[in-house]
Amino acid sequence: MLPRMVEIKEIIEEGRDAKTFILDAPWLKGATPGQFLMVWIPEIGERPMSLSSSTSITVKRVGRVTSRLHDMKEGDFIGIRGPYGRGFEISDGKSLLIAGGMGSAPLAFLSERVNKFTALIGARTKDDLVLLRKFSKGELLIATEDGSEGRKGFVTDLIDEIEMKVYDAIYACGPDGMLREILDRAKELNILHKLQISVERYFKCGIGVCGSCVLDPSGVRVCKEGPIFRGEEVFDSEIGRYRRDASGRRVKYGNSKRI
Amino acid sequence: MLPRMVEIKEIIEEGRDAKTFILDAPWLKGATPGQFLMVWIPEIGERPMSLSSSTSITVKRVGRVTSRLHDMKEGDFIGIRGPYGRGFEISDGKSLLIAGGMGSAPLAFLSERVNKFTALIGARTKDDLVLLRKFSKGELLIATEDGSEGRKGFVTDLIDEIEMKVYDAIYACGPDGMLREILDRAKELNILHKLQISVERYFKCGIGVCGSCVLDPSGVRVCKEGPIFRGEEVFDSEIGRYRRDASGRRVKYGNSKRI
Amino acid sequence: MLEVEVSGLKFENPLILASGVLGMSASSMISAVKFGAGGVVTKSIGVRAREGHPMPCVVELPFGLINAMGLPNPGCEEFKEEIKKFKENCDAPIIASIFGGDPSEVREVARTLRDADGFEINVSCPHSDVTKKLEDDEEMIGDIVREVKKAVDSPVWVKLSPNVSSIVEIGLAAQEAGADAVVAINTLRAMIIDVETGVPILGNRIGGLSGSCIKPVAVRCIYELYETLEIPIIGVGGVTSWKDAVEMMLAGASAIEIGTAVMKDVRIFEKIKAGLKEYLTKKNLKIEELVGRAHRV
Amino acid sequence: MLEVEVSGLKFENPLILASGVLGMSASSMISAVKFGAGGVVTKSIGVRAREGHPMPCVVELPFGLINAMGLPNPGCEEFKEEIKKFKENCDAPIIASIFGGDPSEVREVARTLRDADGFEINVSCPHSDVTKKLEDDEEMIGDIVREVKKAVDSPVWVKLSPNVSSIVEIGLAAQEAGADAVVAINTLRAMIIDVETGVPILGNRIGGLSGSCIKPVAVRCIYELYETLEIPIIGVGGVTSWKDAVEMMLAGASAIEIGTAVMKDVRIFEKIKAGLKEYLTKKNLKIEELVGRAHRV
Ligand SMILES: Cc1cc2nc3c(=O)[nH]c(=O)nc-3n(C[C@H](O)[C@H](O)[C@H](O)COP(=O)(O)OP(=O)(O)OC[C@H]3O[C@@H](n4cnc5c(N)ncnc54)[C@H](O)[C@@H]3O)c2cc1C
Ligand SMILES: Cc1cc2nc3c(=O)[nH]c(=O)nc-3n(C[C@H](O)[C@H](O)[C@H](O)COP(=O)(O)OP(=O)(O)OC[C@H]3O[C@@H](n4cnc5c(N)ncnc54)[C@H](O)[C@@H]3O)c2cc1C
Ligand SMILES: Cc1cc2nc3c(=O)[nH]c(=O)nc-3n(C[C@H](O)[C@H](O)[C@H](O)COP(=O)(O)O)c2cc1C
Ligand SMILES: Cc1cc2nc3c(=O)[nH]c(=O)nc-3n(C[C@H](O)[C@H](O)[C@H](O)COP(=O)(O)O)c2cc1C
Ligand code: FES
Ligand code: FES
Repeated sequence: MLPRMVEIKEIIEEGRDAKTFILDAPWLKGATPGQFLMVWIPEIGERPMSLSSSTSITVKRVGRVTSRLHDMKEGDFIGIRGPYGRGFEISDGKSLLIAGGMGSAPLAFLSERVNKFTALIGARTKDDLVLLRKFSKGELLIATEDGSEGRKGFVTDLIDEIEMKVYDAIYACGPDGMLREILDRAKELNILHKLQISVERYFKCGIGVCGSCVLDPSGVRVCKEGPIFRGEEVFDSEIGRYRRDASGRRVKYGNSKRI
Repeated sequence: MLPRMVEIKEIIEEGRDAKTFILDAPWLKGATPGQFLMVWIPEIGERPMSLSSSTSITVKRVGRVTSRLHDMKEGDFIGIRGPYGRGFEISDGKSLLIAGGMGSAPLAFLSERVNKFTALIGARTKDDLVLLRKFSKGELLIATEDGSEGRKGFVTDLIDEIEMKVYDAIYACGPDGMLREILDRAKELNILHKLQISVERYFKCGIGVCGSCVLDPSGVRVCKEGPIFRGEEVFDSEIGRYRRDASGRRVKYGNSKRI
Repeated sequence: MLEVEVSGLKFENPLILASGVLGMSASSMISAVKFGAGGVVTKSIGVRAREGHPMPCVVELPFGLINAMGLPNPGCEEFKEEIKKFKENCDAPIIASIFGGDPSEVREVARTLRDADGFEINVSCPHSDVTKKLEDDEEMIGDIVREVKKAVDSPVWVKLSPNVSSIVEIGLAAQEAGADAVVAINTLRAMIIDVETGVPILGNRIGGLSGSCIKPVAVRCIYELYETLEIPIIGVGGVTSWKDAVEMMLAGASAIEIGTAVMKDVRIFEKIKAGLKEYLTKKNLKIEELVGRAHRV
Repeated sequence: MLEVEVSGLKFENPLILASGVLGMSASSMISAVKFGAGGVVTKSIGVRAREGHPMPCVVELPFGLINAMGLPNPGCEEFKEEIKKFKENCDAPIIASIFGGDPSEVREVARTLRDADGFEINVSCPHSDVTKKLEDDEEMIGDIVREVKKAVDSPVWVKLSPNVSSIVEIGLAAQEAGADAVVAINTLRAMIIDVETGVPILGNRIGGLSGSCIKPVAVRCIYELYETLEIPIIGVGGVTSWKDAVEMMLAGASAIEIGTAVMKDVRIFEKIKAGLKEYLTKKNLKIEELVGRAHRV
């Protein structure tokens, strides 16, 4: 699939550093929550972005390409290819959604499709909370690291306020450390099979050919077999221990910025 | 389409120099009478051949490739691509079929599909008459140049024995000279639109790219827009005047052997 | 709005019938113009009649075609008539594609066909012994161009092979020798073997790959040539839609030749013209503004 | 029944993961073997870590792929670990693809990665400045091969570019310098421009074309090499089915590498193995009897 130029129909400011871009791309209607687009700004670059609804992405300004995207206006065009990857498997029962930082994006899309849910949403500070409005039809718990909104602490601390075991499905997206903690907790409770997590790695091709996003030790491609994985598929993986940078070098978790 | 290797299921001797090869190629069932195959004998060559039924060709031994084909046995394999070209438009009414020499091949296939027909079949001599059995369900008139069977003379002489005008459709296949005479007669009777003729030219590609089979002056490709043409489409054409050889040189009619 | 001028020749639109596709007779070239071509290139013509390679001479693939026609042609003396007939019936420019084993042969063909509006020297057919050995012989190509330039007044184009280490260097050699334009690209040297029999399918074994699958290579060649050459570039290779034509012009082509796509649909010229017009209108651009536009960014 | 030996290396089957496709880590190469590959070639590794070209670095076409990864790799020191990990987990041969700007660089990489079972010298990536200038430099290729041969005991293959005037001459140069096999082909130099914006899509503008559309070019290269070379040829380029693998072996390949087709389906190795077995059984042939069979007719 070639990148296809689409118009930015609407831009919504989300807190301090994030924006939602609503795209004129009706053919994305069939996308599944958890799938992603490769977003191209001609002459600038291309980056992977989760769908935050069937026709939008929600992007945090972190570097060259996302900054340029933030400078764009309604009516401007960007190139997209996708939707790519395996999305979430949607549960009929009670769902638990756990998002850290920009992890809210794919879960916001998911929230449109699940029936009853509790959402645990965390961010560094109040201004970093994005897409909260999308979680209001369910039960919503918030945590911020500086306590500026909701409970002070990490999103994973909110887990203590609920009973993980009662949920039929658990969906999580966020930094590697958060995902590792959730994997460990699910393992303890013997509910790894109920857990689906959205994984981020360095994507170059987005279509399963370059090997840049592969997880150790199973060798699965996050862009192709993921980005959504079942807990038991990745419990033993590198997640939360290390990741690879653009050159393929291993970077220990903690040294790398959240992506 | 790549050439596809097919088994020769059965070989039927037809008179002196011709054989019918029944091919194990069920996917040809949808072919229309008048369409042709490109027949490949590996390491020997490839030649165009009309379908003489939906799964057979009837071939006269004239040169290198056809001789080699005649040497083949049941159970041997040849390569085919096709069916190619525009076939006959089938009429519901009364049909007149006129074949000279190997022109019987496509008309034999056609005879399976028309309701009521009269067939005028001509050849040099009795032993060159092929596929007569296929015309027996209609009215059959025969001419041979040496008078060894039927009326002595050319197939076109048989036209005097019938009334061309009463037929709803006239189908002809044979040497250029015969086709020209039929074109002229149809023109005189103002029934060119009822006439469909099968044209032979030097085919190299068979798929409309090389230009080797093109008719003057309209520029139509015999392999693609033909080999079946309506009388009015080709009345003004080179047919019966000249044709082109393998190098594209014009060869006056009469100098060229029948193909 | 689609008129272009290339090396002094005016075309009603930039879409030209490529050499070797239907160009064996005046009638087929006239019909290409009737279906919208802005000009035509003839089949490649040599001094003597040639039957070409044994059949099969084409293999159709899902994304293109491999051909090994082997430069069949009736020879320049006989072909003179076709050019005459074309010019009696058609105003669009006719470019004679010419080839030969050495400069004097090519000159003879050019002189015989001097009624043509221009010449395209074929030094790039990848499955003919005559042209194959020329494709990266800069000196010989230079000599041929100079000889032909001396023999005729009309513009001389050189058709380049992609089967070389540097198409730019060959293009430069043509330009230095006085060529008025280069044409890129001829087919990619290719082959196909039947797995049932183990036999190479084409009569000549080796052939040339054309059609949509070679477009990315053609675009690259045009882009590279445009970076260095001063003479115009005519783009060819895998054009099947107006988008392809636009892409090649953005890469640097002043006009476009279309070959394989004509096989499926002779009306391709009309279709691409319509698409081109719509594109230019929407983008509010003149056609010449397209040429090489991708180099500006 | 599918075992082959190439340059002294034994493969359980002739299907090898091509360089640059998933070969960035031990885990992905182990998974290729799990899905049926008879061996693997690593991503091309250089002396230092490289991030590669800016994104977009791939464009997917209906019949293939254009990539401009730009040889991203963690550098040979770090990559040593991946080879070690592979060998701890897997018996299939692992070939280290190595590159560098001059003979001493390539030698250093080879020496660092000496745990590999063999080496594939990449002198043919068409969109990297480092390798692009080597592709038709027979002398330099000879020097690199000699240096690497001196540095390691395991077999040394040279991966050839199709973007040259004569792949056979480059192959001969490699053979004369002592290469144990050649690998043909790397990608075709190619490009694609977005018509809406007029911008070349790939971050590096120029990339390499792979996938089914290049198979006819690969088969031709293998066929030509087989006519002249004495060392074995490993075929690569557009293999997506057992028929393609058979075709390449008939043309002269002793083993097959598969790249782009792995993208859509990692299980491709198993599928092709099954087809190959069925073919050999039906034709009552041993696998080594396929190699070069098309030259006998
Ligand atoms: C599957 C997936 C879904 C994502 N969804 C979202 C989303 O919905 N919203 C959002 O804001 N961000 C999302 N990201 C992260 C987003 O891709 C990065 O923030 C973005 O690439 C940064 O690009 P930049 O040019 O602005 O920054 P740069 O200055 O280039 O890089 C800053 C950091 O971003 C990360 N990054 C850069 N390039 C890539 C790449 N090609 N692949 C992965 N990470 C990269 C690295 O950690 C890097 O250190 C997602 C990433 C992945 C893999
Ligand atoms: C559309 C079409 C349908 C045909 N159907 C039949 C058929 O049903 N039965 C049949 O016996 N014959 C048919 N022919 C004619 C048949 O193709 C030739 O008899 C055959 O090509 C001779 O090949 P050869 O190698 O045996 O002879 P050669 O020695 O190669 O040539 C002998 C003569 O055959 C003709 N010929 C050779 N090659 C070709 C070619 N590629 N295209 C056209 N003519 C050629 C020429 O007139 C040549 O002089 C058909 C031809 C065409 C164009
Ligand atoms: C059947 C066929 C015959 C050709 N004959 C010639 C020829 O005689 N001279 C020439 O310069 N190019 C010849 N070509 C090459 C085309 O002119 C063109 O360069 C090439 O096919 C790529 O363009 P396309 O993809 O639009 O076909 C031929 C191509 C085909 C398919
Ligand atoms: C994404 C991608 C990356 C590649 N990287 C390399 C590489 O690092 N070194 C190399 O020698 N070839 C590389 N290649 C070329 C392949 O190894 C192979 O030669 C080519 O793609 C043709 O085979 P295929 O059609 O099966 O992919 C790469 C190809 C692709 C598609
Ligand atoms: S990003 Fe290339 S394989 Fe996943
Ligand atoms: S045989 Fe080639 S165009 Fe008809």
